[in-house]
Order: sequence, then C-alpha cells, then structure tokens
Amino acid sequence: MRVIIECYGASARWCGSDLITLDLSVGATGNDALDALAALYPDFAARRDSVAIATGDAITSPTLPLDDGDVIALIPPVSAG
Amino acid sequence: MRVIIECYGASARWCGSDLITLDLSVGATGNDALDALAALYPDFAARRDSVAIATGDAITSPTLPLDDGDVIALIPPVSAG
Amino acid sequence: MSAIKSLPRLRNGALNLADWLVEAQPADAGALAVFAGTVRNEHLGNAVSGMSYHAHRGLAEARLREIEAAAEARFKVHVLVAHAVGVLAIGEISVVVVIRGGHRAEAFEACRWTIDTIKQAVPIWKEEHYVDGAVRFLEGVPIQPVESL
Amino acid sequence: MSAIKSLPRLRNGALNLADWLVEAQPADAGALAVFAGTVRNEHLGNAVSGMSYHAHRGLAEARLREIEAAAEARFKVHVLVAHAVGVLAIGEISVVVVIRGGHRAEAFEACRWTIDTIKQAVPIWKEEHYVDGAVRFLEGVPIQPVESL
Repeated sequence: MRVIIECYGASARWCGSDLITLDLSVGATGNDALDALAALYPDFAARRDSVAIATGDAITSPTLPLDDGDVIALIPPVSAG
Repeated sequence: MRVIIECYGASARWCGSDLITLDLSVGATGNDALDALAALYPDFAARRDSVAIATGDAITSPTLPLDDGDVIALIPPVSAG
Repeated sequence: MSAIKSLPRLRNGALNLADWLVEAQPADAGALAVFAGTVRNEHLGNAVSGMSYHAHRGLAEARLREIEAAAEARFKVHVLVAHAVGVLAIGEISVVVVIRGGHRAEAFEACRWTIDTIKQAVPIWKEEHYVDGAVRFLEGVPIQPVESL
Repeated sequence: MSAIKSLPRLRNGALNLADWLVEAQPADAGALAVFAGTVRNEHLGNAVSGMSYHAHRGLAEARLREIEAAAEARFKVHVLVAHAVGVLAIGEISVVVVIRGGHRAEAFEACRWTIDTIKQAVPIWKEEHYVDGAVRFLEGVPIQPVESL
C-alpha cells in the first residue's frame, strides 16, 4: 500500500523534501512509516524519536495501522511563540 | 507655632475635614502633630499608627521637628491599582 | 526615550490602554507584558456602581516614576506605568503597566512586581460607590517605601 | 461571545495588538493581562534579520482553541490567543495572549500558563533568517498534549 508523508518544519530538511510517497506492507503502522523514513534519510533517523505524527487535524498514535492512501504529517519538535 | 494638616483619603473622614490648622509648641515633631490630632479626633486615634506623613512630594520621618507654617499631608493606608 | 515618557503618569479620568502601547518594541526585546486594572461591579459581596480615585498628586507622580526606574534596574526591562485619578465607571481602566524585555520570564516578573509595588507604595485611595448609594474608602495598606519591596 | 471569537486564531503576517484588545472588559473582571511575543534581533549570539513562522494550519488552529478552552476552565478567566504565520520583521508581533479575569493573581497565572503551553503544544516552527544570509529552523521541543501541561 502507498501512504503520503507531509514533512513539516525542519523535517523537510531532514528528509530532503516536503512530500514523500512511501510504499509499505498492508497493515503497516505509523511506526513502520517512521522506520522506513529513518532507513532512507540518516538526518531523519537521528531525530526519529522526537517526531510525532498527525492525520487530519489531530496527533495520532504511531502504533495505529495505516490505510492505503493515508496522508500523514511529520510533526518535528515545535517552536511556537 | 502653627502647622497645616492636609487630610488625604479616608483621613479626611476620620478628622472631619480636608484641612486642619494645629497650634503646636516650638520644636514639635510630626509625631507631636499626630498625637494632637489623635487627641482631637477619636476616629483618627484608632488609625494613628497606620498613617504616614509627607511634606512636599516626599514621605517624611515623624521624628523630625516641624517649622512654623509647615504643611503636612496625612497619608493613610493606600489602595492604589 | 519616547515622547510618552515625558507625560505625567497620573491622569485625569479612565486610561485608554492604546495610549500606553504606542512605544515601539526595542529590537532586542522578545516579550511585551501588559497589566491593566479595571473597576469591578462587585466587592466583598456589595454591588459597585463606580469608583473614585483620589491621590496625593505630587507624591504619587514621584512614586510612579520611582517604581518605573526601580523595575527597570531590577529586571533589565523597559517599564511604563500610568494611574487614573477621578471617577471611573465599571470596566474602565484605572492602572496600566507595560513591560518590554528580552524574554517572557523577566517580563512577567517585572509586570507582577510593578503592579504589586504600585498597590503598596503609591498614595492613591479608592472610594467605592455602591449601587445602594453608599460611598466608602477601601481599607488599604500602610504606605511602603519602594526600596523595601 | 464577541465577534473576534469566531475569527481564526492563526493569522497571515504580523499581529496587530490592538485587533486582539477590542473585546469589552467583563463587568465582574478587575484584571487584564496581556502577553505578546516579538521577533528579536539576536539569538544565541547570531544577528537575526527576520523570522519565518511555519505551521500545520489545521492542527495549530485546533490546538490554539483547545488551549483557550483549557485555560478558561483552569483559571476561570476569559482567554483569547492568536499566532502569526509567515515572514515577520524585527519587533513585529508573532503571538498574543489576552486574559480578562477577576483579580490579577489568576490573570497573571493564566497568561503565563497559556503562553508556556502554546510553546509546547502548537505545531508551529520558527525559521530564523540571519544577517549573514543563513536560514535555520530553531530547535524545539517534542509536541505535548495540552492536557499534559
């Protein structure tokens, strides 16, 4: 199955792109997507544990399974204010 | 000698007037003026120890001697803000 | 130093908050903290219709400027204060504190210290007007020297 | 509830403080506390020329409203927040918190908690532009749920 990753903030620098398409096995979770990104992008791998994921307008648990066509946002450490 | 007492805030209520003229002995201090007011006005006597005095635009020690013609402001407990 | 710094800090009538926010933010400041006190419609269970602010004008003006300078020295921030004198209606602004500083920690601390100090060190007296027609000076605290606070 | 409460809390470009102060002071409120964050000309020894604010707009908008509601419930005050997105110059306002409450203690506490929570729970990222031409995202903190703060 295929999911789309939106890279917010510095995560776009770590992954070299704002938008990434990942091919994952059926039943893959958010953690599996993060693992796949970490394998592809060393700069992301170094920050993997500080990154949350969101779907729609909510933070999502990375242990939940994804569906084909899901759009997942990478939320790196925030610096609002 | 004669001094003029300006009664600010609630001290005007305690003394029944905004402005009071006191006749004091030569060499009298601020404390002597406060004692004289306390003797004249029971409502003031009850609050005497919470009242500061000012001359010009500064708080003055009540232990300092007064001069004939001095104008002294009574500064009762404040409630600014 | 902006023009507003030369104006009296004691003003007749309710304060307009915008008047006290016209200074530019210093380029090295990241925080602006503002406190305004307003007249409430209730005090200790009594319905309030308005408030009169009385001051020893000369001493109050001097003390407000002394507090500004003390807060600037203590917290390394820019400070502007103003206080109303006269009759104010419910919701109107009686006191304003404006702090401009490097970071929020010192801006909040300076703002809190400044308003707390104004309440204890400035010869101003509140006289509450109640809905039932009564008028009463509020109990206060013996005036403190700024340097003791 | 005033009209401003229906506007987005996330705005394009620098915030104008006056826009966020138009609400009337509630009759039972005696305190107005305001915090605004502005762009500084220096960060960790580097000369800064400006700041870009990036956001996950949907989640940031939801989180700003969630923080408003949480602060209102926690401190029993009225809360309004706004955050800028886009490129801001030195001195311009990136974030505003407005608290209207009964007394200054809870107004200050609510103001401090709200800005501290915005910094940890809202998906916004600062990208600093340096005078030497470099551009860099600031280090941040892993995003926190509002209810944990």
